[in-house]
Amino acid sequence: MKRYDLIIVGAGPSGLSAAIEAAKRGMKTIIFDENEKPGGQLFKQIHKFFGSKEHKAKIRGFVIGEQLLKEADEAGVEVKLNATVIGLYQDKEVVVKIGEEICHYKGDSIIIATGAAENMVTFPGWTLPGVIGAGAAQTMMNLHGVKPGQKILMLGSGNVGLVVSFQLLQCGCDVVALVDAAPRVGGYGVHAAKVARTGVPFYLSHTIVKAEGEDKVTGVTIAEVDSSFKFIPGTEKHFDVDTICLAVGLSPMSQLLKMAGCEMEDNPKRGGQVPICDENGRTSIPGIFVAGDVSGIEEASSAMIEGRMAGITAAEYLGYMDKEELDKGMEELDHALNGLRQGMFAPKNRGKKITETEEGIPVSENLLTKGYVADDEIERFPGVTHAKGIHPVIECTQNIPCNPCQDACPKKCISIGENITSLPTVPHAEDCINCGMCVASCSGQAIFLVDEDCGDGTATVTLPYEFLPLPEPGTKGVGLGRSGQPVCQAEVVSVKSLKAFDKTNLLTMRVPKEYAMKARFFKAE
Amino acid sequence: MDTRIAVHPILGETTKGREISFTFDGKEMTGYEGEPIAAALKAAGVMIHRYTKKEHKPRGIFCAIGRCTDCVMVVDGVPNVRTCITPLKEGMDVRTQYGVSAEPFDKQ
Amino acid sequence: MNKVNDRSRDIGPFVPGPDDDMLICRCEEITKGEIRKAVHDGMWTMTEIRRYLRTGMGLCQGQTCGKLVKGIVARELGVSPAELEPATSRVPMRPIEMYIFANEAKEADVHE
Amino acid sequence: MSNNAEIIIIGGGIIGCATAYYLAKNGVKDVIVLEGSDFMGNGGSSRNGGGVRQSGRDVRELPLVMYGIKNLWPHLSEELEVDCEYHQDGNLRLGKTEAHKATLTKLADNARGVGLDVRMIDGDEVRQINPYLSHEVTCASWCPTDGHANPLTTTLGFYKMARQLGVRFITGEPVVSLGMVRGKIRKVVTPNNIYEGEKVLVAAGLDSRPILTSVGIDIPMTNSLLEALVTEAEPHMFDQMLGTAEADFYGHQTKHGSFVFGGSSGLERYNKDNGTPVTNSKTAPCICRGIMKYFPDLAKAKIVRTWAGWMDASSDGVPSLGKVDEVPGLYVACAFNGHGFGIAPAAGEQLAKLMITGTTDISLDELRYDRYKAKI
Repeated sequence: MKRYDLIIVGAGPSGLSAAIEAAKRGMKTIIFDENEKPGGQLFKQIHKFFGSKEHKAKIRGFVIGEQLLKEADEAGVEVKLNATVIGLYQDKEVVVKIGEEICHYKGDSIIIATGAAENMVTFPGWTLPGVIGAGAAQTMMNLHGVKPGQKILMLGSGNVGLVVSFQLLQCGCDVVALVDAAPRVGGYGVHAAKVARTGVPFYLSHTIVKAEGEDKVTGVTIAEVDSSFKFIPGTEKHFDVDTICLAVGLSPMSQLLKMAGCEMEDNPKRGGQVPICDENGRTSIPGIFVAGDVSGIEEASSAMIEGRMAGITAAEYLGYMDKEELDKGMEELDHALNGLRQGMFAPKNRGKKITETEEGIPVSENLLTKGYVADDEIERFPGVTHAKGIHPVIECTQNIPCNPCQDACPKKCISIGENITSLPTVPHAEDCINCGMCVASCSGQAIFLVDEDCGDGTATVTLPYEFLPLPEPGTKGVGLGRSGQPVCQAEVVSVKSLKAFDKTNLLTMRVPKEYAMKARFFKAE
Repeated sequence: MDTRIAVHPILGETTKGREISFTFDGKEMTGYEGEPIAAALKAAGVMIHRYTKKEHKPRGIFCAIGRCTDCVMVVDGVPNVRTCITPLKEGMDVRTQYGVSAEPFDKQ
Repeated sequence: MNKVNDRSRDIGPFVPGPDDDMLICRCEEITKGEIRKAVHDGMWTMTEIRRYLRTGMGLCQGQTCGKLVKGIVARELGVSPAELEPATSRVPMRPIEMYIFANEAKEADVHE
Repeated sequence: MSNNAEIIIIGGGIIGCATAYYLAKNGVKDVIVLEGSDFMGNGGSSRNGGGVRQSGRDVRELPLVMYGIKNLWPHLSEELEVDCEYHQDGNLRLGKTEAHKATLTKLADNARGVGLDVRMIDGDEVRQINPYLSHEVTCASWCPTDGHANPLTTTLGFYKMARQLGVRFITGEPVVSLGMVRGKIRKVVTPNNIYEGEKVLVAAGLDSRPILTSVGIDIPMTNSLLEALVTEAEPHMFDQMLGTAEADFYGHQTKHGSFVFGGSSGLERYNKDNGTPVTNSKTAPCICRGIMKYFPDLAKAKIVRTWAGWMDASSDGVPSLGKVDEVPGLYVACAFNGHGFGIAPAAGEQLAKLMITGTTDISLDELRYDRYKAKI
């Protein structure tokens, strides 16, 4: 039987990362993935990632995927696509469907990196054509270039719901509402804010009453729910939609591990049925390891680190690395992983209501319930500064592990400091040279360059703009507030699209000066 | 209804295989070679892929990654083909699936 | 270690619910009411529910409804869903045509 | 709750559940059924191919299964209030060679001797009955009163009804040993509990052997890890139950439309398990190749699930069923040799009758637990 030092199932961020580490240590490594393209979910992630440099922050997901693939290729990893692992048998035998054959492989070690599957939620009409998973929407628009629908309602305000809503807007769909039964937005505030400012209304403490339509979705009714998630009569709202998108969480796809006989547990903190494993990814069966979402739902950035951990652990298991080197590697990776697991959204804070930032600033309640920071809340955050001339206004209001902005500014105007989750401050706002690097570097699209007073009663606001068509200078329109509501007249002054901005265009609009701190999006008339 | 994304602000121009023709319930349609059958149908505005066996209810794309199997159709005479992960080929005969057959229920 | 489970324990009577006709298993078209009723018929494990009703035995093999069914069964039994073991995972992980399953590659048998 | 009952049944498979049901139906409701695993009907009862057939069986067990097919199976769905999916559309036991023909002819002749309607037919007649069968098939035995049913709903149906009638079922209670008190069976010991009963039935499949050994009874049995698989639902093709002369392939199309097939790789005696019945990577492909030889049309049908189950095999291929004379109060029902499903309702009904009245309608003498003799 064909034998490998290491067989990895799943060529997503964790699988590829594991393969790179293992192959670098000389292990004969093969990855199987059932998809036509490698990279797992990375290739559907078109937004810039959070984190620090080590976590590939501010690089778009699909680009990270390409980088990992290149690294894996250089390290000598064999990546087999369209290769469906149909079974994991005793003695680490992997049976794979490749083309019209099934092939038997033996692995001296195995890493399962199969990722996660979407959760579902039921409501009358949930089986109608037009009700789709958020993953389905991403697959259709970002992989196959087809819009999932025209008028769409999104259920779920976690990062997936928020990110996919934004992606839907980017490909030209109309997102009529973002709905969540929870009373607070589940995902990053900055993701919510960039959706809200385009005019998408948020309905927290709401859920779907029913999907309407005979043969396909033609509408949806939502209603408010009380604290025990029961509908409140009289609060129904109807929307004409052709598509309802469900983003209600993920569950580890751990069936192969169960099949192999690994000890499993149902761990709600890790998203469901997961193998019992240590932090290196060792399961109860020696030589079978796990990495990524299959062992607990987290972000792709964490999955990559976990993959590296499992990769070196497998290398040590088979004697390609000594214990000391493993410990050293683990220590570094542990540090990186811990960096990501800090802040308000850290796994340890899941389900907790946080009322203050690490700096002791009350969090924006409006952000949590409506998706945007209210005008009367914004000034209390340290990145929101005022200075003469053009200067950055950083509307980053939650402690998340992300710091590219502080390195982006060539003039060192912006500071986050040692603690990666600290809110950015702008100690040297007056040094701003209007280069726009900070705006383009912010994965949360939360940085604006504002000239509060141009001297003629107007102000200019430069904002990140990732939509088509790009408005021409001189285009007249309205400035939308953080809520997405029109607040003033606006005219496009310039649109900058530099290579260094990596597809985040910088749109500068002129608004009446009293709206300098209010207008945050431009809509052509 | 323009369902295909011609140019994407981040991904740029969508690259596709060559344009080919196939049939859906006998009707001539076009799509791009190699894209999932479901994508071609979606672009053509087809939402209903099948009607269920027990309740005869319509179903369409749900997961789009080959897991849920809701999008199955009869393709070249073979029932239960997951159209979201099966590449489109020239001349394919794609049919709405009724239960496990391409014959509407009243003819089964 | 198996857990002693006395199937005569009183879980209360079956009370029809307003959403009993909600479809849960999309492949096999099994409703919430059928699942709840099965629990009262003595099907207290995911394995028994699956064997009794066919939930999760369709083309998708329970990948869509598994968690939903578990939640319904747990609620009916008055336990946490985490206490219920999911039904066994079986080969093949994805449906596979018989002629392909039958076609074992020679190439992979070559010793290297 | 008390751990005492009039009757304790060890094994929550179809035999244990059916016996419990017929006991309760006949007024004996003070019964406890102990199941070792976490699931009811978790052994062969849920893993077999669903055959409800008489043809192909040893004449010693034929009267019992014929009795069941005549008297119990036809109204079992109504009785258990589940759809047992019972189909009585005949069984084709297929042959491809002269040797197969000889085997089948002998089986058929013997069966006719005890009154079963079964006859040999040629390949053409086989294909008149089932036009999908390939030309490799040259002969078959044909028994029109055979059929198939759904083992899952039938087994769980017996459990459900018995439970409804007041039988107590406890899962996760693997029996470690039995104990006698004053010359009679009395105690049933599990890792955490001791149960006591006037009468005890051991119907625990392969596990019956170590349990019985604790009171000095040894039934020679061995195990074999058999495998089966099921396809997606397909348009309706045929209703017969199928088997082969070599017993290396069997199956049917279910009401759901899927095909359930079992088969053999030749390695089942030697395949290992990990404490649970696990499938072997070589078996399913072999079963698929086997199926396609019989049914070329099924080549594109998709397999959605494979599974394995232990068979409790005895040296002469028929079960041990009835009273254990040397241990008063003890009864056995085991070693059904992979075809216990079809016979289960009759076995359960007659065991219940035996335990209540001391007699049976069908003689179980040929199935005594102590019949095993050396060959010379």
